[in-house]
Amino acid sequence: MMLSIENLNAYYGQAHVLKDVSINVNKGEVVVMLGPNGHGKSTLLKSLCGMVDKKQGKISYKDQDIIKFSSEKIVNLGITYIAENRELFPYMSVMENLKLGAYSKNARKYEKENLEKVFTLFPRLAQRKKQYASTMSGGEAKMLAIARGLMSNADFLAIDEPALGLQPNLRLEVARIIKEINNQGKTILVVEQNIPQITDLADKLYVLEEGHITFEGNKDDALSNDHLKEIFLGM
Amino acid sequence: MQAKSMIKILAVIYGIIGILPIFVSDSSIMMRILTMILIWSVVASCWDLIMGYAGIFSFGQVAFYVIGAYSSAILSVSLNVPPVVAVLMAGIITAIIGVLVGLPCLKLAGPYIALVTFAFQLALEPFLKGPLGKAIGSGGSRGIISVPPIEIFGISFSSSNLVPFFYLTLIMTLVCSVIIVVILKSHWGTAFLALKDSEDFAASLGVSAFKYKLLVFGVTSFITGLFGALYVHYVGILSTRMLSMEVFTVLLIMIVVGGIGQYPGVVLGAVVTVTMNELLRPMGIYRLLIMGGMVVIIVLLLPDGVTGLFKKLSFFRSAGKREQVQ
Amino acid sequence: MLIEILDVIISGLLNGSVYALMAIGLALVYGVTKAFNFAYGSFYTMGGYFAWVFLVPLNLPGGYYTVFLTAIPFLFVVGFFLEKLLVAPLRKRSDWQMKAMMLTLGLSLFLDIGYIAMFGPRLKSLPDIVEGTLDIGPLVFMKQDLVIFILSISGLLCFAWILNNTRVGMAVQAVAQNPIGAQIVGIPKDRVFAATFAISTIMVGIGGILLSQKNFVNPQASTGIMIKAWVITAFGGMGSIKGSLYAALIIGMLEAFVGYYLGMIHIDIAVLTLLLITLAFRPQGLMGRE
Amino acid sequence: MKKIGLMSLIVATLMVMGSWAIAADTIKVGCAFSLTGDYAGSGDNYFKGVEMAVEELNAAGGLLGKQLEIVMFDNQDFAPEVVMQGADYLMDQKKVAVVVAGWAGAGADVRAYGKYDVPAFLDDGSQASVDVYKEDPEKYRNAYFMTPVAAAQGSSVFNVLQALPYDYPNKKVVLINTDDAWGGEIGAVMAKRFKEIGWEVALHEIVPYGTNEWGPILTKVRRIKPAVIHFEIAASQEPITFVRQFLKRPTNTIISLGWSITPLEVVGTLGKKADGVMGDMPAGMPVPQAPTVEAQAWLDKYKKRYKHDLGVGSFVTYTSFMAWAEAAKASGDAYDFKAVNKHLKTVAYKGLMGDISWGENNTLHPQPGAPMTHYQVQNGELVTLFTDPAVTPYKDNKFIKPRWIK
Repeated sequence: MMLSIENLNAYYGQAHVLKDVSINVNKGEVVVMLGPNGHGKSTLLKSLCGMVDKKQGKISYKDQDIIKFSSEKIVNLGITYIAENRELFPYMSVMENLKLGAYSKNARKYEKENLEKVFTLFPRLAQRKKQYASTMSGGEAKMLAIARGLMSNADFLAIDEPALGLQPNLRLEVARIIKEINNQGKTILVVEQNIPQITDLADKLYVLEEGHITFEGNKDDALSNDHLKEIFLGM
Repeated sequence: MQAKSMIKILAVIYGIIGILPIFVSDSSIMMRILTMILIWSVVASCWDLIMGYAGIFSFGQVAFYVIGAYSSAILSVSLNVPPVVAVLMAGIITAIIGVLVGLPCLKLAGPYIALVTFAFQLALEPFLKGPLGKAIGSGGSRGIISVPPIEIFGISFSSSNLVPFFYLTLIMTLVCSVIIVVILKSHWGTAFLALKDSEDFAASLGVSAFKYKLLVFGVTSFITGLFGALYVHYVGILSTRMLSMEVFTVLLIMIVVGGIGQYPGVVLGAVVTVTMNELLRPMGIYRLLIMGGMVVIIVLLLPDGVTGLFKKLSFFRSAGKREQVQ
Repeated sequence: MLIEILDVIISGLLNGSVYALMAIGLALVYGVTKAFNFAYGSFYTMGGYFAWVFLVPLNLPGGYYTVFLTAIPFLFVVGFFLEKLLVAPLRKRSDWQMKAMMLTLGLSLFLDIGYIAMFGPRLKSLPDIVEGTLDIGPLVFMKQDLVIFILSISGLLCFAWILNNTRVGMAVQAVAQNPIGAQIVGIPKDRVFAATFAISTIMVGIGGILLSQKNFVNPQASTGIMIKAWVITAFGGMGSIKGSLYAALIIGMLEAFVGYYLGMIHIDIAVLTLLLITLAFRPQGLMGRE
Repeated sequence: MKKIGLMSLIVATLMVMGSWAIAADTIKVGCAFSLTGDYAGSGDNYFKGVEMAVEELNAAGGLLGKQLEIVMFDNQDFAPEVVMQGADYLMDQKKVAVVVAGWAGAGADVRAYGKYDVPAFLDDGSQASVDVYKEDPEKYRNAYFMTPVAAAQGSSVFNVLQALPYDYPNKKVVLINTDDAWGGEIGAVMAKRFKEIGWEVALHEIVPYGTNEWGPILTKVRRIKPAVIHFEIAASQEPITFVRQFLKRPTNTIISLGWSITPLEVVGTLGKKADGVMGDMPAGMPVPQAPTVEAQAWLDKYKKRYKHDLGVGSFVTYTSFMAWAEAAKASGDAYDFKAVNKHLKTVAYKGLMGDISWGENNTLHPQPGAPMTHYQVQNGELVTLFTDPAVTPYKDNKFIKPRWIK
């Protein structure tokens, strides 16, 4: 098992956001996290990536407990967070953003080949190397965010709402890319509920409500659960 | 904090200060300290209202204090306006200037407000010393060295008869403190808190950030100017050195000690700071050394100043009680 | 006549170059850590006293070489740990910017008076870094000024180069532009904060050494320097390195010309009027970003 | 209510402070000098004078059988408010018997100390101060200026510049002074005097304190090529930077630094570089050779005690303090201020160099006991060329033509 989170509790200030959350992700899987907004999905990903200070529990990745690790250490271990609102470097070019994506030690060695990979995956970015991130359209920025994540040479990607606020055609693009990445052997934990195509990829689904995991299972189980069916899968 | 408990605490503090003269009226140094405590407590409170509640990152407070002082001094010296009137006019002038300063900068993000207001304070000294200042009667770098005392019904309130002046100040202090409490507890107060949490949220409540900030800026400038004026008629002497960094720092120390956004903590802060300042005087330059170190330590260990400390204590107390109950 | 104008321009340039060195450190700290460092000027004085202790009482061999070689690491350590110990702990709070401002203000008071307590109130003068003057036709330069000019400009250039061409420099910029983004790509944010604080301490400290050997080590200097640097950064745009560089040169020139044509007494008011007008129309300063 | 507890604690502390006030088996001596800030240098000079006097008296068994105890107050940079605090602190809270406040801010000091009867020696006879004094000489009778009025000072400098054995290449003068009372008045009177004898005041520049970049002014100076520059800034770094930058490309000009020559740093820092620079001290002591045996003895003692040349301000504070001590002795009680003031006003004190007495408006007009002293820097130390009253050459010291004058 690649990642297993056990009884994770996380807090924002006073608010107790995650309550005894436990999930498992196996190598090469795509795991989709569902749930209403503001119920802790992003917090889960952030705590996994060492970006939440107040938390207890156990996060074991490749058999070591990383809950106390700093974010840079975690990135170096090969877990990368791709933020819902991109978090790019607005006054840097696409190229610089990508280069910084490969900041962590284990990524540096592979910077060149990862660049090639990324550009084949996102030909659009290859054409816009010199452009400032702040001047890009929402879609392109999203692509850049994902691309920057890939530059970190991570084998575990935690992707937060990749299709949020994109037009339908771009959403399909995102789905395609995620599939592609997964085929390249990356393990993916993604928070996304607007794209059936992604849910289709899912080896496993979790539902997070009010900080609790309220459902765990594959797509068929989910479909057989009417409650989920209508709310999250929109079918 | 509830309005009631605010009033209660203020009543206690000012009550004690108010009766002290009965014991110490013969020692003028004591009277002076008490008077300065009152003046600073109000000026600091205004700053706390701006920074701590309205969340305006303003560095202009000292400037407004000095503007009040100069307006009143110039009015009463060059234009022979009776001081009582001059003081009020000074308040109004300061309020107007406050609003004028507020207009451009209150739309800005925090640090930028700091920039503009601080730049304003910096510009004030060369202005008052320069030809323009001299033209309006600032006396240039020599300052104004004979400002007449306030006189009401033939009683003159000046540094030569301290007790009356003290009570005059006390009355004004009480009035202004009430105003401040009212502001804090009025619709405005809640609006400020909303603004502090998040401007968007406040906007969604239909609170116009700008309008309220401008209002509070105006009111605090008025009060500050009023006390600046009061002070200048008290010392009878005035120069641009009043704009020194030390005044700025000491005011800030009061807020730090009292706890920012913890009204009426800042009043307590003023009491403690002024007293310490006097107690440490015999130590010469080490006084400021200690003050400086104190700020660093308090900010690090007591982010909410003495008020925070009290809260903690009372929390533990009540916690203790609860245990006993069980 | 022409010569005089040249003279004025030169003294403008000389001032400007030094101001740049002063201001850019402050701009950097604000840009990256978003912290208002009121104690900035006190590190200027610290530099001066550091040099004085080495050159006068200890009178170490190697003169200014030793001083610079030792001052840089010394100032780095001082800056780094001050950030770690005093500023970093505040960051958890929502109103930490205000707290940081208050804390550094207290710190500056502490340091400045500390200098007086340690070294006494009198000015200390340092040996000249170079003696004599250099005549180019009708123009005369103090070699001192030239050294200061060259050192501060080259210092700035190498700083700019580091910022734009090294991994560390990019990391610093990344944190400045988007701390969370930086965290995502695995940049050790907190260490960068401390490092920038340290770098700025070095810049202002070295500036302190350079200027103190021309003028004096003066325990009172810090407020003036803080305000000057602060005015320049505000004018150039908080956190904008380029902006501060231009601002420094503009203000240096302005001072020289106002001093020459209107008289020294009008310099301050001129500078501050310029600042206020600029801020009124462009609150983010010349090149600042909203 | 915890707060009540703390409040009463504060009250208690306040009370304690009040009670400190009276505690006298020593005679308290108030020193209100600038210990921090730009004028700290002059403050140091003044203080050493008082310190020596006190040590001397205490060694001789004190004054009226009581030891003297110095109480310090930091006048910082003479913000009127601060000066006011100082007066109240020393005279009201500390109950000192005398205050020596060096240079203490144009008029504010007279007001502050005038509220009390404690004799106060102030080193600032600027017209501003004297005007305040004149408002109510009775009330302010306890304020003694340790200088003549600025105007007298300025004229004296002018006379000396005219008396120099040196032919000026032209009749152009440049005046540089600060925008405070003292500097302003000196500048004004010298401008007047020079115009009277048909000189041209080619440049009269007013500069703020803290000016260290003289480029713009020197550029003008180099065009004007004046015969004289008089520079009156009562602090130490401005004159040093000015001289340094002037010497970078000097013109054939006599440099007169006025009072600014007196802070030790100036000659100390410039050393031989400053040779030829002129300057003056109101109520100073001629150096290196003192005029009288006593004075010479005192001078040697001073140098031995402090291991540096005479900080010129020290002499006047020493003398004034001794004058007070004698007055106190004469009146039998240091705290009988009426008597002490009366004595000070009426009976001259025999100082190291002769009688001194406070004249019109309590200023220390030029007199043999406290002459206005005019120096030139020679071999990196101050050498007295003239003393005023009656601008008279001092001993056989000769004016040396500055080396930069071709």
